[in-house]
Amino acid sequence: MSARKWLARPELGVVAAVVAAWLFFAVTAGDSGFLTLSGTASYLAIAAELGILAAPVALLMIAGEFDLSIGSTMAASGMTIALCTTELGWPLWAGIAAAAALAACVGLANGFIVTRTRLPSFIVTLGTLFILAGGTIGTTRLITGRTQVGGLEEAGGFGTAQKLFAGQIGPFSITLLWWLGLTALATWVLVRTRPGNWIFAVGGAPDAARRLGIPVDRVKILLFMTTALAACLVATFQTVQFRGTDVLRGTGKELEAILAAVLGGTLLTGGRGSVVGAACGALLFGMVQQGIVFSGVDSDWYKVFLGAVLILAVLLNSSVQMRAAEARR
Amino acid sequence: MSARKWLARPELGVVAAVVAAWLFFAVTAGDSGFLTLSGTASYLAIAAELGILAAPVALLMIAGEFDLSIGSTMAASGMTIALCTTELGWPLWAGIAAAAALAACVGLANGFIVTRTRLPSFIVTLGTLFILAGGTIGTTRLITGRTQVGGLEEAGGFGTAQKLFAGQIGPFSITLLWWLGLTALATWVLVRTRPGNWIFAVGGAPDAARRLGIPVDRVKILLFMTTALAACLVATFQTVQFRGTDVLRGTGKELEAILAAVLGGTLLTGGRGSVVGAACGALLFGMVQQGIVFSGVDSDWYKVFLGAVLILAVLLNSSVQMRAAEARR
Amino acid sequence: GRGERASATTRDSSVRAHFAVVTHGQASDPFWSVVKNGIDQAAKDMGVKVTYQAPQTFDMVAMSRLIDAEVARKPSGLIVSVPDPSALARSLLAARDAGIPVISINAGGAEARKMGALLHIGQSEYDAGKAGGERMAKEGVRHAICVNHEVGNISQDERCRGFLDALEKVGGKGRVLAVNATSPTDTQQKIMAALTPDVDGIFTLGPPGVHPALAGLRQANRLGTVKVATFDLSPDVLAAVRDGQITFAIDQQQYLQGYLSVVLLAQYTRHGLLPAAEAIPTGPSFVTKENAAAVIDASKKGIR
Amino acid sequence: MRVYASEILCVLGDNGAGKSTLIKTLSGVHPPDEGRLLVDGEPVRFSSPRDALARGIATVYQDLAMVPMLSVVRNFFLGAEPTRGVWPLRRLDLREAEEVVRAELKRMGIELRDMSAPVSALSGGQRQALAIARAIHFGARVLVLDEPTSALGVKQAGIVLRYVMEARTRGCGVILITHNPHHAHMVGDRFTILSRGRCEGTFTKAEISRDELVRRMAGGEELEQLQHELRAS
Amino acid sequence: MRVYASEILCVLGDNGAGKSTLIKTLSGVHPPDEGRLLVDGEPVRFSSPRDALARGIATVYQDLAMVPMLSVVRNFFLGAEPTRGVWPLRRLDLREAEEVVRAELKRMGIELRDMSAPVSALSGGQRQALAIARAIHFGARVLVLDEPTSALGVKQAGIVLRYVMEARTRGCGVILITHNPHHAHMVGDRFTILSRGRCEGTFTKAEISRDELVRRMAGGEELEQLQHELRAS
Ligand SMILES: Nc1ncnc2c1ncn2[C@@H]1O[C@H](COP(=O)(O)OP(=O)(O)OP(=O)(O)O)[C@@H](O)[C@H]1O
Ligand SMILES: Nc1ncnc2c1ncn2[C@@H]1O[C@H](COP(=O)(O)OP(=O)(O)OP(=O)(O)O)[C@@H](O)[C@H]1O
Ligand SMILES: [Mg+2]
Ligand SMILES: [Mg+2]
Repeated sequence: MSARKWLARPELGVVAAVVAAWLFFAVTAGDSGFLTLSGTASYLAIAAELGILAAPVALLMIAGEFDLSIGSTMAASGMTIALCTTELGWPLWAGIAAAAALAACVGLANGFIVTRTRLPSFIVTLGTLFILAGGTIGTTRLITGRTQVGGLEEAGGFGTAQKLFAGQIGPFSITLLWWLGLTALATWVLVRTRPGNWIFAVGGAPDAARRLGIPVDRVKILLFMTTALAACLVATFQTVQFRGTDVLRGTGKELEAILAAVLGGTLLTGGRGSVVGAACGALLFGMVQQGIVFSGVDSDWYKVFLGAVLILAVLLNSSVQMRAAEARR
Repeated sequence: MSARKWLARPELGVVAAVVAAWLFFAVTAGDSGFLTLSGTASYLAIAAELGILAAPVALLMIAGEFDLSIGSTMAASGMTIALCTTELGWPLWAGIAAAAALAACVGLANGFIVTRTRLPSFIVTLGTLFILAGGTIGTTRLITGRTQVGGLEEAGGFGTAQKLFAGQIGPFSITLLWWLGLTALATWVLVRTRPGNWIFAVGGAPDAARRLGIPVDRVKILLFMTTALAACLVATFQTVQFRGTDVLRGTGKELEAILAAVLGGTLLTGGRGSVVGAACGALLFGMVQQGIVFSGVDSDWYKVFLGAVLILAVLLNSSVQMRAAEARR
Repeated sequence: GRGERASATTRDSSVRAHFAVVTHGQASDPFWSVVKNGIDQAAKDMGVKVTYQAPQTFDMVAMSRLIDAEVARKPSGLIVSVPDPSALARSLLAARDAGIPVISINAGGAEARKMGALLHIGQSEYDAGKAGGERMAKEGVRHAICVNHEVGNISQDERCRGFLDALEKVGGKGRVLAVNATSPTDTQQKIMAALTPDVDGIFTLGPPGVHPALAGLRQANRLGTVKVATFDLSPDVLAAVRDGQITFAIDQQQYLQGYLSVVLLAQYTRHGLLPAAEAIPTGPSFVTKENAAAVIDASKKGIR
Repeated sequence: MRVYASEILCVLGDNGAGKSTLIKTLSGVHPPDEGRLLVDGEPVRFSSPRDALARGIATVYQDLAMVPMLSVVRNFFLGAEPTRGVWPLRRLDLREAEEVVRAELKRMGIELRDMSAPVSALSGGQRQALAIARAIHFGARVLVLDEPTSALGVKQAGIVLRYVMEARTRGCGVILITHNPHHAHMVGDRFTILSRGRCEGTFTKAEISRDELVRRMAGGEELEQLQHELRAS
Repeated sequence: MRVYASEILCVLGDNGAGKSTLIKTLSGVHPPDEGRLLVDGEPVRFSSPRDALARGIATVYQDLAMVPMLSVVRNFFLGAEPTRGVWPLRRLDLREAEEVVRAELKRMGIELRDMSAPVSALSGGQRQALAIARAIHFGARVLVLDEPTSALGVKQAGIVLRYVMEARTRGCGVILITHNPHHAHMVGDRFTILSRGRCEGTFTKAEISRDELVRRMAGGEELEQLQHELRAS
């Protein structure tokens, strides 16, 4: 690819913002561990989980829909794993399979309702969010009388699962590998396959897509299932690593994932976006979050910095893009 | 207006949903106080505050922008009133004026950043949300060492303010009158004045609006200021009525207001919507929320019902609209 | 006054009594989950009907509206937590004026009594935090992190405030670390980022903080050298206390707050009986290595 | 109304006569309220444009059915992308696609600097040419064109008309909607005139002269008066 | 390039020649990279379309600049709504507005059932007619039309051309962009030919014949060959 084409990439801005944030924290918090290996590992671990959610969320948003239910899908999936293993005595892998099946059903239901009724997905998935969150709380308390379930390490197959979902490679979490792999896969699907082409069309001009014979509804349903399965995967990471789960796991992750996607240049109105951008958005978010802690800002003022750094990052992002657009002409 | 025109109104669906929700709770929770005057007053009080937020939020959404910062604007405004009166010893009215000035500045800043940088308002106002929320916590703790401030009743002018902002008319809260008045005003502005026409154009076809000489940026900035001032007004209600405030007041109100607007038929992508619809959306939300409490559903399962009723209401809403659209032809 | 009102409410005791509970914490919160278990058990034991309500977030306005709705349903008794007396005053006075007997639990105390509450069952969060701080100080901790998973929630803020005050008294210092209760990964990484070499103690406000704290220490190889203590119990917490990873856990015995409030309200509405005390303290009690194993079973059942 | 293979049916009518609506019914966007649709003599009911495409009916809509933010190449092949490799490694064959598009556009006399530029950067006429090239490329049996020449210059319009005739030669049926009776008469075999949603009759080329066609479209005498006025002023 | 009052300047050029871009520069949508813009002899720099409008330059864009979800009446008056009452009670005068629109559309030979229907329900031609009616109604001194007749039938096109001539009679300068050299030659006083973003020369009506114009637009001999082919087949 020529230099001009690289300049035209939508991710350029967010990459610049990531570099700027890194430099900022390297200067302000460099001596308190931000630059160490374990410091780097700490924000990468946050970015990895968020990034795994943000990739399918970006695809869904490019196709013009939202999924607000991924946070509570995480809670429901994690609790399914925990309950199946501790209460029913299933091996861990069976629990994970059950959770994945549940997540797939949730995604299917979301997609089905959205495409059939043409209701805004914002509302439909908000409804699913409530139903799943409430269902998780109600079921868990009914069965265990508590809101936390632990003791997963006694389940069969925990050892292998731990290596796969919660292992460490040096100081780095294995989720990093998952993140890289899934980002590469999602990027490939988006820019190099037919379904990827359709995703852009479905979000950019739904009527045109329909007239050209693209199975708009099927594309959307599959994307809703993908976001739900990604939520289940992240829930699996957390449940295995922390050997248990609670009913509030994942609350608010949906907004973080949307934020990461938008930071990475995905349009809220659909039709444009990139998976690599979403990954960079997740990295930026994780770096800012951890960087503030490293720089020792008082908890009371934490959010002020988060907000300010966010706005500055996006400003930098957009000004770089504008420069690039001018250079292109 | 003819019957055909009434059928064509976008609010028809949400009105039907409100009626259905009322009937549902009248049957399931009628004997436990839902139908009493005080029961009615209790959901109307919730709907009134939400509705006052939802009206300007609907206008802003019609113009194609979001404001996620109204929740923390509420916290900041309320705390400004409380700190000015209890710490600085100002009379209550001066505190309210200071809060309004703060809110206007927040709105101005939001609007200015969004229109100047062309960044998505979702991100910009999320940044403002963090900054304001953190700033409120930090400042309050710095000054008072606590997160709650009370004792407003000792401030000068509290009596009149209480009549105006927190009075009762029989069992009903005076905020109901404010709601009705502001909804009528916003409706009039939207459908009967030039700026109202511009709001639709700005959201529906921004390029066309710009080419026709509509001051797109000014319209948006004013709308951001309106949402912030509405947040300040609601914060004033709450601060005066509860004689104090805390730093978390208003958290999540931004999403409830957007939800109310969308329930009332406002498009997330801008260009279409109605203030009366948003008011009905707020009424529906308040009624459902309180109705579930009246029907004595266990709190473990509360959210399941909330989600289910939401989806059902929107389904009814859209099917009524479809019928109406068919009848029109 | 008390006797009169009692006789007024005993009259309709032939109908099945209905109590309403409104607190500032949802049953999805592990702490309040135990409170609710106590309530549900007492409802079964006493043969009364109890509903439990709480706002979605720490929201005093929403909470007062919930109390209003419950008062409109005319319950035979009301159990409330009162974290912000001035904000809830109007609703509580309305309950009193409607002749509904009120018991405050968890938070409230004297302030709630002024607004007509018959009795308070619970502990002072500040005092409990302070007791925790004193005990940590005794263990030799001087530089501590107070992990707050709900900044702005007055109960949690008070716990950290008491803890830090106690630590300061012995010349130590501490820092509040705000974390996200719903994401253990984020919480763990944040704790690790705040874990500078001089830190020798971590005080968490509940299980959402303590598991990530342990995982972080394990990963940083400082498990054992950094002392960990926490509020509130769970089977995992107790196992960690038993194994010596956690120095102690502060228990409010909040099950009693739920259980006793319903029992006492039932006795009061039926027979006009009421303990001759203004407050029944339920905590703080400390769970340490010695007694941890004994309460694990209770914790598994959601009683502790 | 009928279209046979190897013939061009022109549909003419006033603005708002229902031409675009008719097209949308034919191509499966809207289901018809009444009336039947016969393909090869058997009645069909298209439930989606995909069905119509599968029957070999390709359409150029008046609003072109383009995705503004996608590139020229991707728009051209949208819904029928060429792929290579086998699942799960099946991927777009972008190089081949680009060559096809470049060739097709060149045949229409249009050369683009950058095939990966988004369609929104093209001029109105370039966009229309792209849509037509796409339909012709994929139009297996019936080609439906809604005002294909309206945004085109004389040269491109001429090229499009030549294409239309080429399609007929290849045995394809063409439904051409146009406002330009000159164009219509030049290439059409039969002519259907629509007015306010009703069919006003179908004529073969032998039955109707160009002037008659112009007059009918313009609403009879009115036009003559107009032309008179225009000359006079 | 100059436009005087009371004359019609036609701009002709191939697809993608830069006609729409030129128009957008003239009307203040894009600032020009180079070159100057003179109004009444003094150089101006429009920073927004509002400035251009204030100078009396009204434009019909090729993509029409309509808000699809707003009603016909509201689109017509968008940005220049008639009001009555005094602030703060100043409100839209919808009744008067509706009458004006009805009258203007009637003059163009278009009658709509429901003036409060959204513009998105109109046909392509009706929409274009509305945009033209709007520009003519508000076009104080210079009227800029980008392909006004392309989506119109013979009758409506005739009406539009008559309007354009009427505007000239009223002392208005008109810039007309069109692909139809017949239309252009019928009404234009001077002709500018654009090609690949450059001006290829301006001619008065006396200097250039219709056939010459057609040929130039089509790229010289190529067209003749084409017409020949079309005839032949
Ligand atoms: N002077 C110029 N220099 C460089 N590029 C130009 C110039 N004018 C126009 N362009 C580019 O040419 C492309 C098409 O321009 P435009 O839309 O103005 O064509 P047009 O003449 O209106 O064509 P049509 O008749 O098909 O509508 C645009 O991408 C534009 O950026
Ligand atoms: N058969 C019909 N019966 C009733 N209404 C119709 C019918 N056909 C079309 N209409 C209506 O007429 C309006 C314009 O139709 P359409 O867009 O098809 O016009 P058109 O012939 O394509 O015009 P143009 O040449 O200007 O594009 C639409 O609102 C459509 O709903
Ligand atoms: Mg048409
Ligand atoms: Mg053009």
